[in-house]
Amino acid sequence: MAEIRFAGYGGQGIIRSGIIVGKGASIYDHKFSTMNQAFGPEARGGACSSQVVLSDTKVLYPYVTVSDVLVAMSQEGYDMFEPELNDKGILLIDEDLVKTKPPRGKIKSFSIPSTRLAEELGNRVFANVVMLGFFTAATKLVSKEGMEKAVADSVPERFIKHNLKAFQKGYDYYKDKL
Amino acid sequence: MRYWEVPFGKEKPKTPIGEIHILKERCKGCGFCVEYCPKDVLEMSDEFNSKGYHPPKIVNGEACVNCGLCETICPEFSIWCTLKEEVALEN
Amino acid sequence: MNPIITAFVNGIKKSGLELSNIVVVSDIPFEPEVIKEAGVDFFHVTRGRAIAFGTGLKLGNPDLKVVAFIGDLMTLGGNHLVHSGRRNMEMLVICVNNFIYKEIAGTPAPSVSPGFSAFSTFERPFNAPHLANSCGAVYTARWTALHTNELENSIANALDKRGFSVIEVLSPGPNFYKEINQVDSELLDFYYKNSVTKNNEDTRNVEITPEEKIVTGEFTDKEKSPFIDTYNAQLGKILGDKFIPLGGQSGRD
Amino acid sequence: MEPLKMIEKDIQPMDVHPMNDILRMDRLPHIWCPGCGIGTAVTAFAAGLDKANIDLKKTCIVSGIGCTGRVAGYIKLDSFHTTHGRGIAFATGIKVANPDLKVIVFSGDGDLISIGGNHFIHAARRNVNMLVICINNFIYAMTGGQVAPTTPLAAYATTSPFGCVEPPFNIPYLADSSGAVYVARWTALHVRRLTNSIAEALNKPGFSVIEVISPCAMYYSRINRLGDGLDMMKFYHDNSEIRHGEDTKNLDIGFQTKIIVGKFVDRERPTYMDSYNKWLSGTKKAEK
Amino acid sequence: MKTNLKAVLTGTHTLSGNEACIEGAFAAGCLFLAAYPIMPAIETIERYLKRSAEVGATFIQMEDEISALAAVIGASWTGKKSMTATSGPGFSNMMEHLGLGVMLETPCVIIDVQRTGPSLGIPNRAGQADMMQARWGSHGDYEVITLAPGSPQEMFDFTIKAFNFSEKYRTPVIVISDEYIAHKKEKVVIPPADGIKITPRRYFKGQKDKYLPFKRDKDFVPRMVDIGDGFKFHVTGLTHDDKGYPIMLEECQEYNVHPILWKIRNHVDEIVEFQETGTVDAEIVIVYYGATSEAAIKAMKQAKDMGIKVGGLKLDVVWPFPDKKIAELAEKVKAFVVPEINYGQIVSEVERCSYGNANVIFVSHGEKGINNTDDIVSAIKLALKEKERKKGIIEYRSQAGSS
Amino acid sequence: MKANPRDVNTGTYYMDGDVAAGYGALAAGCRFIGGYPITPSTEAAETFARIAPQAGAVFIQMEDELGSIASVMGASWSGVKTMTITSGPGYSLMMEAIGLGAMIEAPFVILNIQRGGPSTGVPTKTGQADMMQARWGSHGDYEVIAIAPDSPQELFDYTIKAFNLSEKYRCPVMIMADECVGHMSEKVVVPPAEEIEIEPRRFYNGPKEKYLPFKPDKDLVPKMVKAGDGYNLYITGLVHDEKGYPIKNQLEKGKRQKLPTRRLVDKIRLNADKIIELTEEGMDDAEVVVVSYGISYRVAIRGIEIARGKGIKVGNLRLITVWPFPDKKISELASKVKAFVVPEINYGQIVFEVERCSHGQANVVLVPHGGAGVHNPEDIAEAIEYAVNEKKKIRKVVEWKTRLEKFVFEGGYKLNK
Repeated sequence: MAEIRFAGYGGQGIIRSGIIVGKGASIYDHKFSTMNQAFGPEARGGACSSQVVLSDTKVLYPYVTVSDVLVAMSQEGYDMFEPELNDKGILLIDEDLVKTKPPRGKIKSFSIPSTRLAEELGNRVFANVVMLGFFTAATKLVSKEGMEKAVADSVPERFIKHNLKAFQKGYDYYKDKL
Repeated sequence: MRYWEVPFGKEKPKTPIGEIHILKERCKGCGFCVEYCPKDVLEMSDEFNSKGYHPPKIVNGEACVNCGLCETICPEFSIWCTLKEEVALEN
Repeated sequence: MNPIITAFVNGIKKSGLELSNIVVVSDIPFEPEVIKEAGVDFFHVTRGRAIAFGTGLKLGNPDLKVVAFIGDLMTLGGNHLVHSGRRNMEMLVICVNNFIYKEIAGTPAPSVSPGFSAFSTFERPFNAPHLANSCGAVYTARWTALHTNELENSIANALDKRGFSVIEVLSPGPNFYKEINQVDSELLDFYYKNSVTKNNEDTRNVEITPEEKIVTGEFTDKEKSPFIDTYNAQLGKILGDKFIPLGGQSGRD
Repeated sequence: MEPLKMIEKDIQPMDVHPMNDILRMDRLPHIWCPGCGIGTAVTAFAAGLDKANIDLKKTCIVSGIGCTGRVAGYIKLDSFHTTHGRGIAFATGIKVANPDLKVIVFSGDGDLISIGGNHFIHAARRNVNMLVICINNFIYAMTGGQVAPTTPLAAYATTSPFGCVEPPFNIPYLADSSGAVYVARWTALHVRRLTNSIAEALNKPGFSVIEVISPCAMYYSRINRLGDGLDMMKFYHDNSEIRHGEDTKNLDIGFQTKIIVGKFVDRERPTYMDSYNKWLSGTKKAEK
Repeated sequence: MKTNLKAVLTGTHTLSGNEACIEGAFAAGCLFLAAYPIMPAIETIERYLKRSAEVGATFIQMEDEISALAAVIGASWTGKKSMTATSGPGFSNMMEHLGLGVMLETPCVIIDVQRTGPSLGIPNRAGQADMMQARWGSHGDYEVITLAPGSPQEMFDFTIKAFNFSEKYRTPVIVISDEYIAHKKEKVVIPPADGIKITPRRYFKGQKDKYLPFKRDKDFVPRMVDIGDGFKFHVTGLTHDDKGYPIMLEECQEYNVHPILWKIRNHVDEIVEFQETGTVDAEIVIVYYGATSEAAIKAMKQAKDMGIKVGGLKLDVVWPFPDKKIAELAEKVKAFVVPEINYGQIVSEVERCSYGNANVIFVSHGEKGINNTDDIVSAIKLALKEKERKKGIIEYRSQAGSS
Repeated sequence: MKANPRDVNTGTYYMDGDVAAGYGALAAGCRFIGGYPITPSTEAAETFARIAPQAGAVFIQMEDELGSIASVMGASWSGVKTMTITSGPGYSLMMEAIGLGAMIEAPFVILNIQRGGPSTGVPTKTGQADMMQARWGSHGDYEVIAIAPDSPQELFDYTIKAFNLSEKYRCPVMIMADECVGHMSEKVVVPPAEEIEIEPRRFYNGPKEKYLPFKPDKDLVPKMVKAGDGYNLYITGLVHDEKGYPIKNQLEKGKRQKLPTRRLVDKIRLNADKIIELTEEGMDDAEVVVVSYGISYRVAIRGIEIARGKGIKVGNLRLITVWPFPDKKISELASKVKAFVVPEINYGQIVFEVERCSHGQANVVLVPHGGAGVHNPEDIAEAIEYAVNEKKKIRKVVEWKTRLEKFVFEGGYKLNK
């Protein structure tokens, strides 16, 4: 069982990321997952978060209490949700957008310039998919195949190629770095 | 002379020079100011603000004539100009 | 019986449509006997919602011919009227205008009892044909309840049209809480005598003012694709064979 | 849970924006997306208020729900953010109860014309003295891009996934035919003219309507693949034409067609309070 | 605070309930009415129009009830006491704005003249089936104050009370009458203006820049200012902080909405009003309100004549409900008899508050308008016969209807 | 009757509750939705708009909620299954028309994805404060059925059930989901059409001239026909007799006649046992029973786990149908247990019904939450612990002081410096 939190701004694909992870786990990895979202009235720029609970059995309580993984794509999101991160959890951040506090407990922290990488790929909207590739490689909670299928399944057909490329870029970034 | 207090041509026409102020943190990088500045004073920068947008930067500051279009067209209230000085036009 | 209803029943007969296909939605209660005689289906709904209710009937079964009677002259239901006009929802709206003319003419009355008008005494009412025309109605007309023959023809014509049609009928008396068969015959006579028929007049010029005679006539008569046609065409274009068009029996169980 | 930190935004000391007195700077940044024209319209409005030379103390602004519905919250007047579509009704109450006030309704197309359509046409009919600024971005943006009564035919929206099947409203025509005394339309690009128009309308007795065509960069233009806010602005630049006094029935807007802007109607009609007072004095005489 | 002398028709008059209601409103200082005409509340508008010129009050007939209440809330913020009058269907249309009134904490008064429902029902026949709607009709959590007058005189008195409550607690107050009282003409005594107690609006008197529209006093009621006084305040129907700025967080929802309930719940004892007759040694207590009062009082008399120990509890304020009083009585009496012109609304509240200590007998709808005295007497007899503690409401079904 | 394969998009999806409801509606045979966008329910409308045209169904976005619901009732009488989709404020606007629906006995479904209230409240976050409104929101006496699903899968399943119930009892059926469920994504299995049971409309089959639109069958529900089939219908929102004619005239003549509106409440009250659906667990030796519905049920599970960990015997009762309320069941439990704990995302609505039905035999503890979030399970656990230890009979609903309340009002929390 794992509890995952994505946090950032509206427009960064935070909720879509949650859906893709949930879908990868429950449809393609045949586990159980529940995805919840919280967003403000703004379409863009408001605080936004999504939470995924992964489990081998049916998820009853659908919320994150102590997160095992925190993916922060904004300073605000990091500040708000860092305290609820498990002492042994994993922290993933966009290094251009988040400045971290000194490490706490046995938290493993990884950073990636996901927005910048996405811009290199042509459009910043791929930032979340780059992050998802990074997430998949770093946490191994969901299989790479499952995630790729979920990504392909969640975006318009004409963008599948770009998204898979972005996913791979994030995945490779982790592998190359470590 | 009833029509002009000052003889015509004695006082040189003046042109205002403006100073642009940008609140980078408020900017959402829409690019309106850059596009519609009549004097091409502004350009988008490469730096990120904390929300991940690229705010504009001043590249041709001395060309600003304090027309205020950037101020009016900015949807974020994050840019405005003030009058720095007025200089006489060279012939 | 109320002359409007008589004209309506006769108008249907003139149009030659099948009675069972006609559904009347109204926010004024009709006498059951009238409906029985007319041989149509009748729904009496909450005030102002006749057009919206009719929209549902029409889209639920596009083969129906829907007629909406509005007793409150677009007060509560004004929004449904303008939007249905915009959509060009295929429907005939008979708008019973019950405002009290004398009061508009400037005689202040502290109380407007018993026939409370749909508007305050000092407010001018809508230029209903113009409003309907401007939001897209394909047919507009105005008659007084005493123009029985004209009204009958008008109703028959409007029932033949495909699209949103509005007929304003001036008839003092009925409003949402009074029975439609109560009519102030003296006022009705006054209306009739003070009216002048100008067919095809620009709807801008048919506002009812105290100074001028009431303009009656058929004002608008144009062709425009009705909602269901537009819907079928657009979705057919995009979806192709996958689309099951509305209308006929194809979409129904 | 840490108290406070999540709520208080750190407001940094800053230079003073020239509109500091008219805008609630403590609430910025606002909620609108990058490339949205509402902010531009608000700037024009603030400039117009300044220009109109009216008593700001006696001025209040009412908004409904939606993206544009948030405008009231950013303007430093007595400001009301009410329920969906009821801005005009709310404002009517204010104006009639205290005719000394200047009332402005600032809201969006869905709010004013769809759910509030009835109040719109009735307030125009009554000629209640107020200024209505209607931002038209062709879509419901706050709820995520649903079809609006202003969405052009065949344009896409989330609730018309196969193209819009309803012809849109021509807002100036609707306002005109219901009785508005001042009707104008500008795009978010025409900031100067919009400012002047707002200043003029604020001093006009009666029901005035100004429609502002504004880009919705996140929903309308994205669903219809029209680029970002800047591209929409460029489109306005190339495709809008100023025709003052044009007959309002010719002002339909199709999907990416020419937009006619200008001041179309400017006439005199007795306002609601005029008729009311006339009637009231008549009643008093009748009693004597 | 003194009332406008012209507004108070001091003296003894014969007025219908609707007319008395408007007189009460004028006496309370009401200066604005926005409404849409509907049976059987029309006479309120007519009376208002007739008297508005001399009182100096404003009236507007809106296009529907939705806008009527919106206009009333708007007008209230200009500093004028405002009201609207309607009946069932119109009241249903107002439900969204009842919520807005609560959220903006706007003092205003809604007169609901109940008719037979549901939907259009019977427009010229009494009903009491909007009672629960008054409490629960809008979405979200809120508390309202609802008064149920039982005669034209009470219509007058309670309307004044309603305005006072609304100013005191900054909340919409509902006066829920019905067609029977609205049209019944009776003697109404209007006291001199200085004999009428008026609660003034709670204005903020501090520095302009320190004003927060939703900062609460100790009793959780915030202070108001008028539009145009230069305070430049912002209010919103969204969940907001003291400044009136929206904040979409759980904490703010608690901070904002909970006190809106508390300001009523904490003052229930001050708000709740009822009239007790002979409850000291009663075995059976009739709980009644509004139009049923007449029949209930008659039935009480008849039963007493038969030697039954019967008392009466008339609810003047229906919401908040007098939980404590009912619970207290339940421990003493055998049963409650609740006559209502509906199929069971307030009776379920009585059932709730009696905690199984007393049986609850419900007398539903009579056939000709209001409840029948005979039915109530028979129900009292039934209550006496019933020795067992029954769980749930026992319904006394009128026998007369089957003829 | 089985579902039409054309309507059922069989497969396994990962979707949110709103979308599942859209799929469910089509699978149930819904042919018309009139709606108006409102957060957080729009996704359901969008879904239906996307999938409907391929099945011959239509979505129309009306000008407002008043129009939506009126059109839905019209469509219902034209012979098709219909639904509307809304949230709190829109739901309030529909109140007048719900009365009309009850009166003209039009079967239709309302999907209400509840959000934080009152008024505009918190549009993007959850609430459960429309529960009493569902029952009491319109004027006059009527009864409705309301269902509270707790997951996207249930939103699919119970949307179908809602349609079935509405056809069976010819009354408005409300699906009272909340934002949490509406925006929660989970695996949803859409079964093949032949596994979906559909209640057909109760059409009248007799001779035309003998048809009475409001003549009830044995179960008090009348049979329907379609408008436009030549029955010369007279349907009114006024109180009417079996023919559908307004009853006003007969009353004026002074005849003492029973009002036919009685049947509108009786048809639900007398069939309540057939309608009510509950799940219970751990009741055998329970000392305290947690009564919950919708998302609160899933939150309560964690609270119950914590309490059970402390050795407390807790039963779990979930109301799937909230209205009609299970009076008997609560009353029966009240005589066996010490107390009820009711967590709901409001400041007390259904808890008063529990209090009413417990007839003073068990204490009732409310764990409130104002909305815009869900309970902290610790609160529920503590409330359970308190309830089991409370010896006194308390003659009122005990409002449990939650951590959130303490934090906001006692913890020095300030929104404005």
